[in-house]
Amino acid sequence: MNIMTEQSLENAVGDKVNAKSNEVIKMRGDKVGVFYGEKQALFDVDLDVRLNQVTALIGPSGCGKSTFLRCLNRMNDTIDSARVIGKITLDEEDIYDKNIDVVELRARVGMVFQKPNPFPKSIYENVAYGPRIHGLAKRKADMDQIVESSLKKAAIWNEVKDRLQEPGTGLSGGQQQRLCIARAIAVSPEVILMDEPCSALDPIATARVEELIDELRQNYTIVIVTHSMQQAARVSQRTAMFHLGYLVEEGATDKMFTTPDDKRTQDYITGRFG
Amino acid sequence: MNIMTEQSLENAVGDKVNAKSNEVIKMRGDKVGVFYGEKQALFDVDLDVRLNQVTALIGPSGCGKSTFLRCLNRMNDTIDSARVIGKITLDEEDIYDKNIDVVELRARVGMVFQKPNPFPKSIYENVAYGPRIHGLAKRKADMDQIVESSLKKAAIWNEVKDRLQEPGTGLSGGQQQRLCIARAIAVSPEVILMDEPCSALDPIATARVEELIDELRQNYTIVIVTHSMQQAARVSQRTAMFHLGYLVEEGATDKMFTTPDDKRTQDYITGRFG
Amino acid sequence: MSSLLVLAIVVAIGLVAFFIGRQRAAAQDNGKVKPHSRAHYHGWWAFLLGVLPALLLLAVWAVGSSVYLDRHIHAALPERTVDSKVASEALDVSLVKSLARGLRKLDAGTLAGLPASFAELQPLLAARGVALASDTQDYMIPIAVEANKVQDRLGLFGAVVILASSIAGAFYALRQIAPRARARNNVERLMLWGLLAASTIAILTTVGIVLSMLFQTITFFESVSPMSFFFGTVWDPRFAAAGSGGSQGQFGLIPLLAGTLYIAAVALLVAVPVGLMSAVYMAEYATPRVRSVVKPALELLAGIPTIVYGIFAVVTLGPFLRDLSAALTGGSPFIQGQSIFTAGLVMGVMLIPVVSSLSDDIITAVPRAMRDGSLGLGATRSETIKRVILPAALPGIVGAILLTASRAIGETMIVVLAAGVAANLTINPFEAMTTITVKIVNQLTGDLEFNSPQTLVAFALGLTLFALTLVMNIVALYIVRKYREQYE
Amino acid sequence: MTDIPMDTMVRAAAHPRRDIGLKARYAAERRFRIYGAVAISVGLAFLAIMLITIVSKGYTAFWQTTVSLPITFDEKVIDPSGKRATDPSVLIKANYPKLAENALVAKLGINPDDKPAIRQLKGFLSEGARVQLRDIVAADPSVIGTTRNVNILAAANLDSAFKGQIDLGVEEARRKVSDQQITWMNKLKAEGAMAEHFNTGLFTYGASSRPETSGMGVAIIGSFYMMVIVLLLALPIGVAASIYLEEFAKKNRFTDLIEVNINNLAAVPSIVFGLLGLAVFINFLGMPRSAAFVGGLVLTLMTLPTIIIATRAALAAVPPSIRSAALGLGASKMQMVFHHILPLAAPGILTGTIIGLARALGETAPLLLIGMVAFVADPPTTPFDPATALPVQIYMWANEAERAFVERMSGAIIILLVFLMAMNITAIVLRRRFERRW
Amino acid sequence: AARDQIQVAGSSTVLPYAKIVAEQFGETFTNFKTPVVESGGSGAGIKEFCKGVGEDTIDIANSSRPIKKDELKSCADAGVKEVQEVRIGYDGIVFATDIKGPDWALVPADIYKALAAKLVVDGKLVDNPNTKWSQVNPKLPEWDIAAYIPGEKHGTREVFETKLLDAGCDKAALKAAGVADDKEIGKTCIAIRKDGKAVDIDGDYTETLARIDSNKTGVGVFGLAFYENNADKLKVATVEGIVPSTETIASGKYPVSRPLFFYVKKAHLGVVPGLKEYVEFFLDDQMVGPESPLAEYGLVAAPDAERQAQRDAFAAGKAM
Ligand SMILES: Nc1ncnc2c1ncn2[C@@H]1O[C@H](COP(=O)(O)OP(=O)(O)OP(=O)(O)O)[C@@H](O)[C@H]1O
Ligand SMILES: Nc1ncnc2c1ncn2[C@@H]1O[C@H](COP(=O)(O)OP(=O)(O)OP(=O)(O)O)[C@@H](O)[C@H]1O
Ligand SMILES: [Mg+2]
Ligand SMILES: [Mg+2]
Repeated sequence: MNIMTEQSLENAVGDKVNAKSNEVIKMRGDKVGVFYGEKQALFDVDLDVRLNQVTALIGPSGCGKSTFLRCLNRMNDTIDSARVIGKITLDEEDIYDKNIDVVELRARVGMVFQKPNPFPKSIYENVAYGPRIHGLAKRKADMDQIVESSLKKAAIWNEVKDRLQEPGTGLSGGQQQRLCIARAIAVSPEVILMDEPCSALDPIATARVEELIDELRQNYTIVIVTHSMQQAARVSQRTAMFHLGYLVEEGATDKMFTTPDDKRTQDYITGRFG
Repeated sequence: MNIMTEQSLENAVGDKVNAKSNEVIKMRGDKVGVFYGEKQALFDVDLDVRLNQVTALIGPSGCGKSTFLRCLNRMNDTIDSARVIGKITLDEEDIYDKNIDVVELRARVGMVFQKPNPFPKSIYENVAYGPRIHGLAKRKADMDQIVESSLKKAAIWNEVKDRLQEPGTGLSGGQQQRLCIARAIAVSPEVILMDEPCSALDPIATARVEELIDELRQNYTIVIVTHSMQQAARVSQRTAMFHLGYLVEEGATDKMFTTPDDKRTQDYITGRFG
Repeated sequence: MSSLLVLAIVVAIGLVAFFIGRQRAAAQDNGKVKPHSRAHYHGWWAFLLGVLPALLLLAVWAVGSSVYLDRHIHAALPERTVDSKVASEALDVSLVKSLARGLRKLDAGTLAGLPASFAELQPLLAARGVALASDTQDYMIPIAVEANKVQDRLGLFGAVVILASSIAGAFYALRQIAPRARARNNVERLMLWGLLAASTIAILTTVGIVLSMLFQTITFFESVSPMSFFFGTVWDPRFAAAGSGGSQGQFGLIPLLAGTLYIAAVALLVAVPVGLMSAVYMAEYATPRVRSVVKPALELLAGIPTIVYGIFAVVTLGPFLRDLSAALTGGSPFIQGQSIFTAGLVMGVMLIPVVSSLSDDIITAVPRAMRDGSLGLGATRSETIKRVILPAALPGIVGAILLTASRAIGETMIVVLAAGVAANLTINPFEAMTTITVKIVNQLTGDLEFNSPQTLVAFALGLTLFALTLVMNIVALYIVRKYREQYE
Repeated sequence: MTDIPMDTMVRAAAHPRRDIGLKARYAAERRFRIYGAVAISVGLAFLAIMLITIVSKGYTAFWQTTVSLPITFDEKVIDPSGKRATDPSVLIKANYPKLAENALVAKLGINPDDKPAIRQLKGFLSEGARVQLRDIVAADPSVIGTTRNVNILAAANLDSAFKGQIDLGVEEARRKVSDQQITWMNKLKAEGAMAEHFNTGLFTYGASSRPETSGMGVAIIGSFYMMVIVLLLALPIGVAASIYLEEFAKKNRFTDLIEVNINNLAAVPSIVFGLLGLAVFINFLGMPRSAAFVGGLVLTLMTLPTIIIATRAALAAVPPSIRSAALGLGASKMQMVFHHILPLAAPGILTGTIIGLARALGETAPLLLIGMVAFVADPPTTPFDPATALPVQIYMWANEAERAFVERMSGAIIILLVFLMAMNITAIVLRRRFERRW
Repeated sequence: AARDQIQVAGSSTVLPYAKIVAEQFGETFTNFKTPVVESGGSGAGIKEFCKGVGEDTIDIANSSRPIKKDELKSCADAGVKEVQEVRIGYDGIVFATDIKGPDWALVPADIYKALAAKLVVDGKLVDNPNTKWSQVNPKLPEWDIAAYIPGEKHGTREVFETKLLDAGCDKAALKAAGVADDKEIGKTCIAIRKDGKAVDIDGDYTETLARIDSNKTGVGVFGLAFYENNADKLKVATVEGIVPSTETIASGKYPVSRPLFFYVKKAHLGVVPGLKEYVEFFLDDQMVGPESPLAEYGLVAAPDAERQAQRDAFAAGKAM
């Protein structure tokens, strides 16, 4: 697997969106591997996440996309059997360093999960929780403001504005997922990790979220796992293709979707699309 | 809403796939409405599900697709606050009739859920569970046979054949969902209800499941909720569009996607697609 | 200065530090640097640094100064000779200490003109309600006075040191306050230590229990051989001076052990099925209203004092069963008035809510998706419960059952009344048997001589039971680990 | 849809129905349900039997017979030598029962010289009259010389007779009340001077060797102190320990050790906790005997395992997705636990606490060794004063020879159950607020 | 805080008497608090008593048996050197049956034959074959043998064994049947059958009463006081023709009785407020005399001379 050369080559070529020379690497994975107990689920992944860009992770089910994503904000720490090797940096700092505060890291690198998981609290409280623990709002009015704008950005405000005090678990699947996105946005992280955030959403909501992702990209860095090639093509600037725990190929999205280097990528993206 | 005339008109025109005259109605919803407590989530839905066809339910999130689907095998019975009005028939029998046996009904009308929910048992036991309770396999060999074929049909056999005794909950999201599909197939129901079965699947697995759906259609009747217009177009013969709890429009899939009658359908399917 | 006063001052310092800390941290948040921790964490950190080390010091000081005082008194006491009036040096010291404590009750005036002989001093102290042994000697008076002075000095010095450390701690914490300072982590680390400490209380309790029984057990085994205790099949301890010739008793554990396990098994046979089925019914079938009435109603069963169950067994159930069995065979009853069966039954009833309430909570907590998954496949409710929900809830249920078994083994009153105190060895559930706990209580609370093997055997029994249940729990832990099913 | 042309609507071909053994399965379903219903009924039936037994025996304890007498505070009886101004002890030592006796003699119209009749009168009124009348005089010495109507407690035997609990068929010599006393009783009853009143004394008096003046005052206070101590200590410590074990502890030997330890402590006979309390709290730490504080500590240790086991089960039942959700937002583990997991686990914690407290409230054995199974007459003012507990009072009354104590014992059990019910209701209310299915 | 309340612990047989005295003491001496009287058994009481001297130890131990030598030694080792013994009276031990049953007249031999584990029948030592009282003694009713006797934790059991079983035991027959040494004979004499016909009661007499209530043909062993309080439910048996009563016991005619004691820590006298007064109050004839409340409750008062001797001994401060 000659990803490194691939990458440097592709870097030299430049990126379709941020063609400027000062392309900043926000997060970098260096020979990242993950074990679940004895079993290795991820092997030697070298992957850069660039500032103010959307990086899409694609690949067949079970290939390790979610696993890699969870490494980026150390959510894997919470799985007893999981063990991460290699190095991952955020703004050049090793996030697995002893001095790194994992809580602060997670506040900076937010996450939206594959299965919607709202707290069994009111919709308002779901969104307000993050800002509250991070002390982002001094007054009630500030908090109301944060909640409203987050819900609006997540394209769910209109549906829930009259029932902010009802439990978040009473929403439909899609509504729940959008609520979770709103919740993640509310703490304004630097990087947002999204694990198939739209898998439970209808097209209109999906479109809104994609717009939102595009909008957020101006200020934030986004890593998204998706099964939809089209979505990857639409929202991301860079795409990484995983297979069986290996990073097969990584590069500018348009290049990946037009002239992939790897046979497997080729096969995968020319499969029947969703 | 002029669904009635719409429908008869369209019926007269005939269907693209089963243009034969003996088109049989497997299930029929007649003025179906659903209340969650005080709140009505579904209004006056009249919808036919035809034998050996795939009916797709589309519509924005929260519009009542899942709710309607759950009416078809009375899963709504399990929600305390839910109350169903109107009439739904399966082979001309009212499934909300007193004499109807809900267990048998659910054995005949199987279900795959939006969130994968494997039992905390081994993969083998997950699939064998249905056949076992229904006494479908006399011997161990029969059961092995059923398990294997179901897993194969659900396009997951290769991934799990060596770890049948490991817990189903240890699989990845997509694997879990396919396991759930296998589990539902294992009891060979007459109608299979699928609530966004592919929302957690990667394209290749999705393609396989879609093939499977197409294959199953020969013998079974399928109702599928999906957010992907393309998926609806690919797999279904008939499509029903929901909006805010109302059935907006129903008809042959190709007609729906080319010349919808309703402005809302038009708007929805010309949105940015997933 | 009294420890209580020092304590109060330390807490006050901590509170002040809390408010200052919070204030400072909030003031430093100028929006330029993202603060690591919220202001109140800084406050709490200051509080904790101000209070905790000082408290620790307080405890150490208290212990240390009392040790020092002991030594001081030791040194001051006259050389011991053969005809010393007090039996032992330790007793000597403790007499001085009680005297010193007594002297504190006197007012300054009396203290100034303290009489030199104990005979004169005693009425003064007695008037203040100070109990002193008649062995207290005259030479102890000056030592006690001196000891009090030393104690005062130590107390004052300690208070100064402690308060200084409190202030220093608070200052140190306040100095640390900076936007990037990790106050939250510090506070949480301390909280974690607190949580850890809480969980070690269980171990301390165990150590305490073992220690409080160990020495007496050893004494017991000095007079009775372990072999005859552990493998003896006859329990007949007798009492120390009874009978002609002071016959030694027999301390066979086996009949008691058998009775314990037998009765517990019967109780579990009643409590587990009934409790579990009740839990299932409440969680899965009953309407919320019914559940909200039935559950607490059943919990009442757990709260009825066991003596009431015992009396019920003796007065109502036992005779009823006996007469019933007599009626069945048409003559002699095959169920005795006191029997394992009666005791197990009554105990089982008492334990129903332990199983049902805990299991109900656990069953209710199994996610809805599990139920839906099974029902959607055409399973009946009972199939869903039996094959999906109960297995998913198994670890918790096993925990509940274990708790039930534990209580069954530890129960005394019901057994005494319902199954009797006769240490038989039988397999007939309709005969009387008794348990280890019953014998522990009886040997401890009887009229028996307290340092005879007859009483000491209670400690050996207690320790044996302790070891026994320990093994049982280790096995159970292993089983639960093995069959644990994790959902989601 | 009615206008679908009939010819296009062919009847659905009946799908070949498989035999999925529905009949048997439904039978099983019914059986299962019935088992459940039977199980609950069995539990409730036993509860009903126990409650009926207790209440039917005990409800009479809430009434107490008194005799209303015009007491003349005769100076000649109280202070025959007229020294009360100089010697206050006169008023304390005076022969107050004589006052009551005189009043009764007058009321019944007995000849004061009829010695046998006077002797029979001795057992008619409670000895407690001494204290009752003394208190009246002590509070206001000016009553001396006046006459006042006072409700004097009837002696326990008369109380039983009045309530109809004494079998008058038994020959007189074997009864505790004589025929003469019965006659007097009926006479007073007819005059309305002897009647049953609500027995407030049952709640306020301390222990006594006389049934009619014994009450649960001391026990209620003692139990209250102990429950407060248990709740204040066992609940936080238990929850803290559970949180540590369930959420923070690495799964290693040490945590296994703690876990096994806790489960094991649940099986330790309660009296062993008494031994521990005696050895550690009283002998080693020098705390006072018979004190509610020590009792509370002992019961805390006894209750802890129950609370920990229940709490851990409740914590483990909270779905992992909630944990990831909180952590993913940048909540620390501590915040995750205290903000999300703990509230969700609250119903289970409450249940464990209730079961644990209920047991603590009903335990006698561990209190035996720390001196709380005792005769304590004076109500404790602090948790460090000698006190007893409700089950202790029940236990002690159960062992009394006098019949009237049996009635009081049942009354005491009723009070204990009321306590329990109050606790339960609190728990239900709390549980309702927290309970959710997700 | 200094203790201002007398603490008493020990025998549950003495407890009711101590309670009565404590209560009246509290009522009479309003300047002293009512003493706290713990139950828990003579052994436990003496154990606490012997822990040492000082305000964190108890002042008085009640006991239904004399203190043992070993116990006194432990006391002395812990610094409790001066212990004053006070004998308060006697406790009668009676047999009683349900009130509706026939009259009973027992002799020790009947009891031995009915309850012993082994009997000599036709010169051989065999398991007790008797199942009915009438087999033991034709004058006794034809009831199944069911005796509720005090459990081994009770001091009463010792009295029961020495004064009834041992007394009723035919030692000569045992010797003839081949039981060799005296020790063995003594052991055999007091061995009680374990086939369920003799039921040990470790609880109090209330429990025995409950058993008789539920088994009307049972025979129970009670304290005299308890019997007298329940005379409407129980019928008492004569032993060797003597009806148990305070008089017959005090005079020594009724054979089965035992003395009751309490022990006072001399070091606490004059120090714990009211302790001396309490003991004096207890020993007063108003409390333990033949007409006293204790006697009314069932205590068998000691003869006048003995009571006076106790008072004198206490006043003289005579320690053991
Ligand atoms: N907690 C776990 N314990 C053990 N194995 C795990 C665990 N989580 C995931 N795995 C395994 O690791 C591999 C990668 O899983 P991962 O969830 O990263 O896949 P994915 O690419 O996200 O798939 P999907 O698209 O289906 O979500 C899979 O084989 C899965 O079975
Ligand atoms: N258990 C419930 N209790 C109350 N309201 C509910 C419940 N389930 C669904 N609803 C409400 O009913 C409406 C329809 O929900 P439904 O789940 O059918 O939507 P959906 O079309 O499946 O949406 P999605 O595509 O997001 O899954 C929504 O407004 C939802 O909030
Ligand atoms: Mg994934
Ligand atoms: Mg849905």
